[in-house]
Amino acid sequence: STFGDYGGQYVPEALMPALQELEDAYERYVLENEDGFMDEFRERMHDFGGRPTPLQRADRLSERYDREIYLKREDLVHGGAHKLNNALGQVLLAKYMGKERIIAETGAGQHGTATAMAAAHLDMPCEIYMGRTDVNRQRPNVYRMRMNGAEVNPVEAGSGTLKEAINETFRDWATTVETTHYVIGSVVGPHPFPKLVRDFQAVIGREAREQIREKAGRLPDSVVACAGGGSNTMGTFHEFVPDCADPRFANESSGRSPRDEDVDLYAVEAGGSSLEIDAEEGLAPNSATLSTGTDGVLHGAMTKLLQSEEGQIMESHSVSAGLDYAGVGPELSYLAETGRVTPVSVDDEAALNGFHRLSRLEGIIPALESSHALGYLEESHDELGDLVVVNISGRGDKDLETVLEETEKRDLEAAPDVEVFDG
Amino acid sequence: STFGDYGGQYVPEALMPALQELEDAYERYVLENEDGFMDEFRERMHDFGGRPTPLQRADRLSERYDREIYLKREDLVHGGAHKLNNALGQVLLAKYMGKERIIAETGAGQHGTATAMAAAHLDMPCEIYMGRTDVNRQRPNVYRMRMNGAEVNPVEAGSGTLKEAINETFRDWATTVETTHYVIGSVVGPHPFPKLVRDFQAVIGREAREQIREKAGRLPDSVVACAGGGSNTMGTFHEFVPDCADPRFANESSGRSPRDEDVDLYAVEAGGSSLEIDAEEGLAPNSATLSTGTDGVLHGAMTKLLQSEEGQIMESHSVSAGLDYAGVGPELSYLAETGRVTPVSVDDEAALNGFHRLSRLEGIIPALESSHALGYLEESHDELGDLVVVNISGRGDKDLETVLEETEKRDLEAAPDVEVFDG
Amino acid sequence: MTDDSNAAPESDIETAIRENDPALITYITAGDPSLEDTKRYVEALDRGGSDLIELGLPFSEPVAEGATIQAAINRALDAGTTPEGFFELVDDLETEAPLLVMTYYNMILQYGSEPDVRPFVERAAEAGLSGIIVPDLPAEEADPLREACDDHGLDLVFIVAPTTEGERLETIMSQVSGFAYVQARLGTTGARADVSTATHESLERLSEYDVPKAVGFGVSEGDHAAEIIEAGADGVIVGSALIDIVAGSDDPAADLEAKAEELKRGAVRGAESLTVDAEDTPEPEQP
Amino acid sequence: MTDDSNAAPESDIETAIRENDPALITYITAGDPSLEDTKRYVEALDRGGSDLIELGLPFSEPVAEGATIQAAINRALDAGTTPEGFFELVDDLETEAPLLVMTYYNMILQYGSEPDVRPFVERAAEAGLSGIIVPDLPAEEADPLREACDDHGLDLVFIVAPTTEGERLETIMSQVSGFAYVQARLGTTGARADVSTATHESLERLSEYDVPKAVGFGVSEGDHAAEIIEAGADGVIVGSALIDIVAGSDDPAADLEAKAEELKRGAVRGAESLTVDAEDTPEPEQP
Repeated sequence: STFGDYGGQYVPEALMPALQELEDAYERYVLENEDGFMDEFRERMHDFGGRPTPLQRADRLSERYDREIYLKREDLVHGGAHKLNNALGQVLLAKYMGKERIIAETGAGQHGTATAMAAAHLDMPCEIYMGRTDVNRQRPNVYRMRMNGAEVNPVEAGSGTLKEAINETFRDWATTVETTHYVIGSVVGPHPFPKLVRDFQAVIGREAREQIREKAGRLPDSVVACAGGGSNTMGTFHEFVPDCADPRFANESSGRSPRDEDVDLYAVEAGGSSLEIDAEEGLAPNSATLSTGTDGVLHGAMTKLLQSEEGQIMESHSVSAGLDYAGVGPELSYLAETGRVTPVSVDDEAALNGFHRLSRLEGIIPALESSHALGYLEESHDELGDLVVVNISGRGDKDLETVLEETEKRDLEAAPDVEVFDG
Repeated sequence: STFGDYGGQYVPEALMPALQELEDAYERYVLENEDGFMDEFRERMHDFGGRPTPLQRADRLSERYDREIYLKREDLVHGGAHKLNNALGQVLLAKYMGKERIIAETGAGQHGTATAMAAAHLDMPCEIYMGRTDVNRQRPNVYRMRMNGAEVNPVEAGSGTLKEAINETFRDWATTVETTHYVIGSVVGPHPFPKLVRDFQAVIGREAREQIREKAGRLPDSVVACAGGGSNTMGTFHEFVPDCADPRFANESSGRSPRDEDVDLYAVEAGGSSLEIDAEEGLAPNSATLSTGTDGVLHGAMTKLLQSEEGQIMESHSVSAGLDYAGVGPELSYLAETGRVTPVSVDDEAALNGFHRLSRLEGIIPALESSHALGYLEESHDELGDLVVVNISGRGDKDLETVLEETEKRDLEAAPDVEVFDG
Repeated sequence: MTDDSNAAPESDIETAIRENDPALITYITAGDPSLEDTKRYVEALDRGGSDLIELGLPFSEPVAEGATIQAAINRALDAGTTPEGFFELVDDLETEAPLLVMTYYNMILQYGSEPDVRPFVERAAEAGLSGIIVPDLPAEEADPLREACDDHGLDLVFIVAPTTEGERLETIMSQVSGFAYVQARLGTTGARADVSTATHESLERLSEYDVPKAVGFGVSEGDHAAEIIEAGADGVIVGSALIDIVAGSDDPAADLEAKAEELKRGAVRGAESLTVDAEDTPEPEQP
Repeated sequence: MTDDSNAAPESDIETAIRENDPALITYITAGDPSLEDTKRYVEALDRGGSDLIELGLPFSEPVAEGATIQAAINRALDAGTTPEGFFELVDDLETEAPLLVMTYYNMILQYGSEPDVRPFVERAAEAGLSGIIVPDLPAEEADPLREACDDHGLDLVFIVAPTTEGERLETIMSQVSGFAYVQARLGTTGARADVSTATHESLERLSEYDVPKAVGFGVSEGDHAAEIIEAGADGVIVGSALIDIVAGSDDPAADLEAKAEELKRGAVRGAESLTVDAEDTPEPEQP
């Protein structure tokens, strides 16, 4: 397997040659910068994507928690989230590979919109699969994709959310694999996707590590990121993974030696309404896969899953559609299993409070995904040391309606009075 | 007056001392960087606001128009538009001045959201006035402001749009002027606002001028920006104004001498449905103030206006709420009158096509405001020379619903098939 | 004519205030709900004891007005009130009290074929108006209009706000023409339930200047008028309270006349109380 | 047992195909709409002439299936079908045709208390299953399951896709166990109106390998079966066309039996046509 016991390539035979082709392209273009691929990728992420993103000292959070809190501002990437880092990388790679068409799945719509933007930018035909339920509840993202010229294919099967959209995209790919590249949206799926996506996203942590050294003069005590599939998580963590005494990780990346500074890594999962699972109904009222899942195979990889004892994948839940996935990247499963990454979770309410707190205290409306990291910061800042980096993986404009609805149902400590919101 | 025949301070007596105080603060903090004000402003715009924004070569537009087209990406500023440049500057200035409260008007909501973000970031109580009609049609922006902790006060008077919101904010200010700063959202209003706002926005052109030199090795032949009140326009143009042979402008800025390279400046106004005016009804089916307006006094300044022969201000119109204003910044009136800036306009349809074209060709969904600049590029690129900079003043997420509605009504050359948009 | 108001002969307006001290200055918006009605209302106010009457010429962006006068202006504009109609109304009016026009600067600028203040002032003088008040024209921008007014014998009345202090106060007071319009409080026009402390402070600040002072913004009742006169003003200005009558009364003319009488009585009461105080105590104290 | 399928003794499955060439392999989803029904349907397919029957053990994420089988799987899951229920069904079944289980890898891994393939394979052998097909398990990941199958005498059937070429084809063909499941076209399972050219190309590519080849993905009619056999296959695999009957027929058992007969007849017709061709022309040409 790719990462300890995790990873692998559990896909239909028809896709195996494409994965081999992709692995070859990954090694040549991404790892070895053949034809200047990575140079072009970085230049486009700069000029088109708006990189580097700032690492901002959060003045009022720092005061609140009596320690230095820095925010990595991935909400400022073109499209409003870190998702473009990966989408642009993969669409560009597909172009280098001579592919003629792009497909992708999307749940909340963030990966779909990022892929549609990247495909428009690079002049590649693009189709996005999206569950019917998600199409109906994420209308603005559907519009954005269509405005960018992408086709959006609603998936009617099952509960009509991310899982079904992924299944359907695999089906398209199994049919069109010779001419089409499937832009997987997170560090999931069969090898080499988890590494490929991680490497495109690793710019987050690479920038943050340099920036915190410049601003604070040292590495942080902890890095906190939310985790659904885990692309912002791995993107943020990757460069920090070797920052520990354990030689297994110290040498993980190219040419690294053990480091003096220990950086703790916290992956904050969606605790939903409860960490308990309804095995009868096959429902997990959370998406805390690393915290509560068990090993299994889903969407091409061995990883931790929310599944029944018999192996059926559960319907997961989170107030944040972008975290609402029953699997997680295999590398995160490995890093959690080995103790390098600490999986934690906060519930919907803590995330909503995190959303409101950042909006009111710092003037940044975070994605509900990122709000989980902020919820954890509130609950457990005492354990995070004196210098903390939190990844704000995306902006929350897309979540306004959801947050309003969910806030109205609750008595939230950090929320404004939403009864007057209609003006 | 401040700019040739334009500008001045036509406000109630009660506000005059506040304007003098503001002028004093402007000179000390902004012009002379007292207490490191400008350093702090620039640092916050970097870390919080995401500056500098890229100047991106638009590959497919360059191909389409057979010349080099560069886009200044103000859509990537925190909040999604150039508006934060000014809002953060003024809220910070208010803090330096010891003010305790912020008020602002907003039309489409862009300035209101930017001010609310800045006020949250800098811990200042904030109230936003917004016309009832705008409140109802720009709900998401109302939510964003409230999420940032601002009060939103709907203004019931008149047609319930920007003009009424400005009137009402002046009324608040006339009451609370001793403790409150009014963050005017564009290069309009009484002196020193037009200069103050321009100087905060001038970072757009300052960056763009450096960036185009770096990327293209020379200054552009033309710079194109949309113009409503004119804050993105003046922000983009200001640094380029001296780039001409006319010594009146060559020495306009501090210590500048006449320059070798001539840069043409195009202010693209909203032509609406027609440039003709219905004097009977007091309606202008456009907002092309520079192109069709006459001199008069509105909201504190002598400038060009859409007004009846008797001096009543007209209801203006544009598909883009952010351009829908019967006045324009007095400095733009001056620059247009003197020929330094060429005022042009495109109609709603050209703007909608511009919106769709950039979305599909470049993977950037522009604000409907900015789409006017793109509409002009399409219509008149032959006159713009070989190297053109277009300011993308903001992103178009806020405009999706409007664009869909307006696209359904028309047969637009650049639009995707919107009948299938619901998925 | 009023280049130096302290030395120059008194204008109609100054005379009207000084001779009728305590003076009542009333305001209504012309054209609300029609110019014909306005004519009757102005005559009623005149009968009721107004010593000076301000007539509002409606402008679409009345930033200095509160909700009441905004609504009146909207009604007047909806009724099609134009500057020419306004002047024709003034042409027709024969009141004991001198008349002023209160309007925004753009209305003055746009009268005539080019943006220029002179055609308006000429027409105003021709119609028999005695002065002009422009709520959005501070002294710093007033030179062209002041010169035109001087040339045609009209007073240009300036507002003194609670925030007007120091050098600016000196400058404005040196240019007073007709009377100093003392803004009772920060904010916009509109009837209030009390007289603000800002009024007392402003009158205190102005006490050293020997010019007529009239207080407006928020005055709605006879008792307010009394209190303001007692505080040292030479006149009170009432607007929104009259607009409320125009908009809400079954017989506006009669009620306007009665209201003017109430206000005038209040003002006189305030003046008498001052006289009593002055008789009681050799050193009159400002309350 | 099938470490080297070319040398080792033939398995039940290989025998069933070779002896019945042209063989008919049928598929239905267990538990659709109930395990009791499945029992009757399997028996009908057996009676209708199936030479090998694949039973689908439903998994919630069937990425290799088209809409028809997805729906069948959902019905089966909604009916509460579990692996244990599945095995009990197999325990009960007595068919002439050997049975295979077709399921996804996670179902195999999770059977038993720890993620491990062996408990599933043991139970499958105990229930009398002859083999396993796993659509999401390529050869590269198959070692643990292949070893377990070998230990228990079960065939692990691999799919050969239109994209399977070169070294990978060699590797897979060297590991063929039971038969080579030739995927007729790219895409997912599901009845199609024609036989793709990819089928002909795949059979051509495989012609040098002396292993039983059965073609699936899109076969729905007797004529397809004929064409496929004529193209050189040893068997045809039909699934979605049968699911359509399960879902839509008034008497599924009878219709399934009839459909199996039609398909078998088609296959035989194809084989006969091949023989005729061979008699007519000394050098048989692949169509």
